[in-house]
Amino acid sequence: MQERVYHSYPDLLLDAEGEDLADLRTEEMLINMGPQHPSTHGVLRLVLRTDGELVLEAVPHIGYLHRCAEKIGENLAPYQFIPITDRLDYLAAMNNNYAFSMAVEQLCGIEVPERGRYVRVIMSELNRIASHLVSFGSYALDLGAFTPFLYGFREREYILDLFESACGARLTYSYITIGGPALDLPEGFLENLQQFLDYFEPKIDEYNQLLSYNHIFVRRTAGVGVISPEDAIAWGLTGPCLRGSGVRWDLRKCMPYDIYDRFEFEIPVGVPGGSDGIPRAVVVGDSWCRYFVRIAEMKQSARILRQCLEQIPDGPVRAKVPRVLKLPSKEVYFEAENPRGQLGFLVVGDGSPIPRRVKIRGPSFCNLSIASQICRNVLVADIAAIIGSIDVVMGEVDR
Amino acid sequence: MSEAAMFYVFAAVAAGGAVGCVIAVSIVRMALCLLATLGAVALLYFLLGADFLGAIQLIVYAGGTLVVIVFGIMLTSQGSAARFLPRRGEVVAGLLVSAGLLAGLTAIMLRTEWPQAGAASEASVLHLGSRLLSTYLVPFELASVVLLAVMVGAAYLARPLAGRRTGSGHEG
Amino acid sequence: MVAAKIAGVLRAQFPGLVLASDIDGLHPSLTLSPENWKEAAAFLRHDPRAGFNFLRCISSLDLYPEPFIELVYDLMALEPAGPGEPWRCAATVAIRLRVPRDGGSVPSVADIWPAAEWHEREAFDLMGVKFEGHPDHRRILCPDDWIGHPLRKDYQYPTEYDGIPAGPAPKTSVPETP
Amino acid sequence: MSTPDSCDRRVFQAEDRATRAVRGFTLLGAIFVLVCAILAFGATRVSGVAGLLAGLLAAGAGGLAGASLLIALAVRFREPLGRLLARVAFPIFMVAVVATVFFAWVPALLYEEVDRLAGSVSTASGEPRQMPLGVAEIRSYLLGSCGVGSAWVATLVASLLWLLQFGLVRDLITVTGIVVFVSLVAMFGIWWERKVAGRIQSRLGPMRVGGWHGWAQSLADGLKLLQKEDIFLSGADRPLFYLAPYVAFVPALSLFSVLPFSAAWVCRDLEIGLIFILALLALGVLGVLLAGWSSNNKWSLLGSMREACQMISYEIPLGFSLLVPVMSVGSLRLTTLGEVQANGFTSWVAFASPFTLAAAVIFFIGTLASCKRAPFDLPEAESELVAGYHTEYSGFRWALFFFAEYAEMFAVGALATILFFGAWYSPLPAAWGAAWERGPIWQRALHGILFSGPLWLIGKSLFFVYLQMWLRWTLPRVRLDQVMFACVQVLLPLALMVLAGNSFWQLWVLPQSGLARLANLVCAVLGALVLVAMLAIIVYARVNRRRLVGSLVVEHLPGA
Amino acid sequence: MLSIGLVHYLTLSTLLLCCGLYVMTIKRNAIGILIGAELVINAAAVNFVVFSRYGAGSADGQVAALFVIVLAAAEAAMAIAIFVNYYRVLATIDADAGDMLKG
Repeated sequence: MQERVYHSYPDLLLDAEGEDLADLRTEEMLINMGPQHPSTHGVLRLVLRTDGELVLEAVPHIGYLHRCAEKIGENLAPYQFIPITDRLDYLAAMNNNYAFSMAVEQLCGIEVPERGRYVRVIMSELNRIASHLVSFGSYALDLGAFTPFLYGFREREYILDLFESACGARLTYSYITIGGPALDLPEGFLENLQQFLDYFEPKIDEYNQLLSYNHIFVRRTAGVGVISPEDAIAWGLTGPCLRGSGVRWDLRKCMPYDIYDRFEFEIPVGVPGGSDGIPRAVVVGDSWCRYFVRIAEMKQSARILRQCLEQIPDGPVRAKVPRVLKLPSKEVYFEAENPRGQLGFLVVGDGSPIPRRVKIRGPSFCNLSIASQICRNVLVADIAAIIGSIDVVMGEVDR
Repeated sequence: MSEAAMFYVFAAVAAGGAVGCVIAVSIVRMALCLLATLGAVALLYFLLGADFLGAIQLIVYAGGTLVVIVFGIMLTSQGSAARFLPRRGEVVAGLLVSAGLLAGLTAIMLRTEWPQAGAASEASVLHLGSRLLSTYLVPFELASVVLLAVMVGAAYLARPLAGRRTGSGHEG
Repeated sequence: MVAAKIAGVLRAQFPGLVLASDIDGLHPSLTLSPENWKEAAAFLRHDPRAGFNFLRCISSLDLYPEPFIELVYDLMALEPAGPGEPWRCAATVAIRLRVPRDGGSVPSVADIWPAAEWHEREAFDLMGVKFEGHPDHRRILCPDDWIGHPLRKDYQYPTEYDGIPAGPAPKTSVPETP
Repeated sequence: MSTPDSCDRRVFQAEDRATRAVRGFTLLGAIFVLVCAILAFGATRVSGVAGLLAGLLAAGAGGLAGASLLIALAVRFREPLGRLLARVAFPIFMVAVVATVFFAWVPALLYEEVDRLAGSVSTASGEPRQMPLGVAEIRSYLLGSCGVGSAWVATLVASLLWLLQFGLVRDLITVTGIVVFVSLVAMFGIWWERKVAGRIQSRLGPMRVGGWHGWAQSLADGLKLLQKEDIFLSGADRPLFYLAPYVAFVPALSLFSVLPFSAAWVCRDLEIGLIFILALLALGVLGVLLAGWSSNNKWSLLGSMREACQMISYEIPLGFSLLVPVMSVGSLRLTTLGEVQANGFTSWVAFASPFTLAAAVIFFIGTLASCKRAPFDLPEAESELVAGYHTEYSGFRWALFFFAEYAEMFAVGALATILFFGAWYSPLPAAWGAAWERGPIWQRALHGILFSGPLWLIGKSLFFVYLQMWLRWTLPRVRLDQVMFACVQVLLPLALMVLAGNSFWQLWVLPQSGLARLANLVCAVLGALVLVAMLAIIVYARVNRRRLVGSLVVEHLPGA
Repeated sequence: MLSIGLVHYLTLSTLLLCCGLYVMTIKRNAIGILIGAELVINAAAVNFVVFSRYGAGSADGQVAALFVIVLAAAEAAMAIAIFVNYYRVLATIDADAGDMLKG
């Protein structure tokens, strides 16, 4: 009984013919959600056409954070563009550096020494955990649970300490540059990393007890904002949004780049409820799946990190790269698996040190494009749940 | 003597609320004035020794009915559609009728010889309850039936009209 | 050589469609003619021999001083490889279209790959390519009253916007690297 | 170019906030003094609720007047005042708490003394004497039979006692106590909530202001809020916008006027006290509704609509669950409802039968909704509606909403205690302390502390407040349709079943029967087990926090 | 004049009645009309209580006033439901707009 009514809540609003049964029958209202709103992370602006509490449609308006990153890329040498990539997805700056430098390395045919590759993987996986922690915490905040937010930031703090010990920065690192990381790892970094992993992995189960399997949380997210696998692929979703819809697609596994083929890890995907502890109300592709894929990915990242700790060799970290790097007049399109999806760089060289064109494919940009599709006939409260589960970073959407 | 003072204060509030309802243009302010009147009347009940009645007036009227009214206002009057100005003819007619009624009733009231203040009634809650369940049992039950009918009717009326669709949000 | 296979299929299907092909580069791509791009896109999306169901990105390149803007559609074909297995990438290919810089337009493929909707809006906003039949053909990143298309090589930097003065136009010289 | 300029002018060339605040608060104080005078005139010698309300408003206005004048001074000299606070205010704070606890209790004893005195005087002088006695009579009595030595002491005491025999004086004393107590409760509640939240989130919470664990944080916040600019929206409905906070605050304050803190300590012990409290709880909604409407802000409007839905629907199960103890005790008078639970833990109403226990749970859930506490804090859901109905409020008016919320939190906690959990009695059977009840005044004071009295009630109520905070910082927020579902399809039928079941219990299972006693015992043991389990969890978590929280946290964060 | 009698209360209730009547006549907002009706009902309830207080001295007047309050609440709920429906059909709450027979 409760199952049915809770789970198919739109029945309270729409009956079989899609007829409105909402008892809040005001005339339709246009509401500006954002650009300054607690639950539109950053400066996303949604124009909601609501009918009382019922949102008939939500139209996203972006561009409030547009900084012409691509135009800047056409005027800077790749070295100098690295700090700009920090500012794309500012929660996963390491991954951005990683993707861009790999694109340029492919273009110029630069070989990175072994240790450098491992350092890059360690950094990007750590940053993946940090980014997922932020999205976990802020998603809980969107749903009105304040405490997980601070837990997530507490854990992230240690990762930032690690990063700070490595490169001195806590948010925009510019640590991984073309030809490998700028510096070798400091003394005791790996020991601290070991200690952090030992501390962190039990925490994930704690999060599940606290939030993931919480009855209210499941009721708020399960069956809300469902994206079918076909839609997910057609709208070009990547990352947890794509995997949440049950598509087992992860560049690190399916088109392995760098040294990711050396690690073994699973690709967590959204699974229907009822099986192995997943709440029964869960539908593949709903907000809960997208959220839970992130939680599971943190475990996998921890696995990869442990393997890195075993395998990482000694030696130089950075390849010899000329100070003024002449880009050959070729073009390359490279995608890397970022916390929020596939971050792609199209770099076109013309023999000069300045690339002729740098095109950035931000995963959040593509993931957000489906928002207007799934924010229909939901309640105002669900908007926060859906947008939070898509987990956009506006720095990357607006570039 | 101070009871007189209390009466004048509360009565002034009640009358002020009523007059406010008359002169207020915004419907929400009318509701607020109604709140003032209801509260003052409840206080007058307390003054009259009808504590239970006063509390019930506060719960049912101020806490329930008035909230429903304000809710209805919010549902039905978006933006500036809340105010309609009456026509002059209506104003004149209404003034005539109600002023005439006021005059007539006052005249009658002043003519009549009313009994002076009798003994205070021993209207305890127990007393009220016993009366409700003995003498007034039939109207009591009838009232419950009426309430049931109202619930059903309100639920029936509040459902949307058949075939009405709001906006293009539903398509696709 | 996936790109070669696709090129063959396309040549067979649409004679005169494939203008050029760069098979063995870092970025294997086919250059198609914009005329019947719509049909070609539908073919690439739905035909079992191609089956490119995933549009990764639409990049727009300004070929200044040549009077062309090049659109690069990066396509990928995803297919499931059995339960519990990771999906496979059957093929990737990049499609190039050459559009005249001034007043050039291509048919929109937003109905074939919904992902193209925002990419095309971005290409229009920053590079000034028109897309016929686009469901919502507006600027996406710049304000609606913005003048010019910033990513063009000959873009004139504005000196003020809505009364807010902007600084001098940045110099586009080759800076020293650290 | 004009807009930013004018903005700058408005911001930078505005008059100094402090002077504005001083002027405003002095004016406010004057107004309050006026109101106080009028109402005090009205309140003389009117029995019943009307007199009570008038007296309440009078004393409230008086207190507010004093407060505003004080604040005006404080704002003027806030630097030295801040330093002073930081030094001596903690003792003042503790003294104030204790004083408030005994504020109306000691007077109650004094009243008894005075009445006894009057009786003895009348008996002494033969013919029955009418109150009020004159100062001279009391003085002579004191000098005579009480053996007070010096004459001027006798005069002093006599004149004080003479004051205490007037109802208005007693009302004023009590009501001032209530006002002080409510403001203390609100400030303490805000500070405590922040500490609780901090501990739950392995933080420390406020630590700076006032030295010991930032105890003066609320005072500082209050001072800050009081001197903040009172922003007014040009689009808002001015009178409603200004009125709404008071409409929300006054009922919350008036709640305490009928709330008994012990059998002796109740401002007005109404025959219909329970219904009166329900009425005041229901009145608070209108303030929220008006606030949301008059802000002319769509988020506020949505928030107040949610509030309306929620309150209207949750009052019903709330009322039903309140009827259960009323049915088993057979009275609406709060003191009567409390006094039946005098005989220790097992005599508490909640443990009388399974139905009363269920009613207590339903009541607690209903109060969560009616106080807008998480997980039912939809009207002010900050992640959906920016801040809900008080999005547009600032400074003092915003603070009023929070005073109202915390006062209501405490009030419903006290109500739950009085109705279900052995009102102002300790879990010990009252019989043990019966000997002290009639002893000299110090024994009575001790009895009041150990066996029955305000401290027990306040402690238990604070426990329920703590439960509310615990839930708030643990649970996510539910959705509107889920709130409605939980009320209409879960709580309401449950409450009805409990009501029916309890009536059958009253009719057939006589309270004397063995079955009733068994049920009583089982429920009491259940409650005791829950309490013990909580304590055990606390101790366990405290002991091996290194393992639970993780060594990194314990080393890095002192709060964990 | 300081002793409050029946007449004082009756004056008040008469005033309430006439104000309510006037509101009902001039307000075009349907809910305004409802508010006027509430005023009238209050006047009636006050009269009940006052007469029983000063007249018979029994509680019957209070019982009657209780019934009045209950019925007023029912009437208000019904009226609001009707007005919301009315507003849905006519997209206005102006009582003068409801002059057609088919909603």
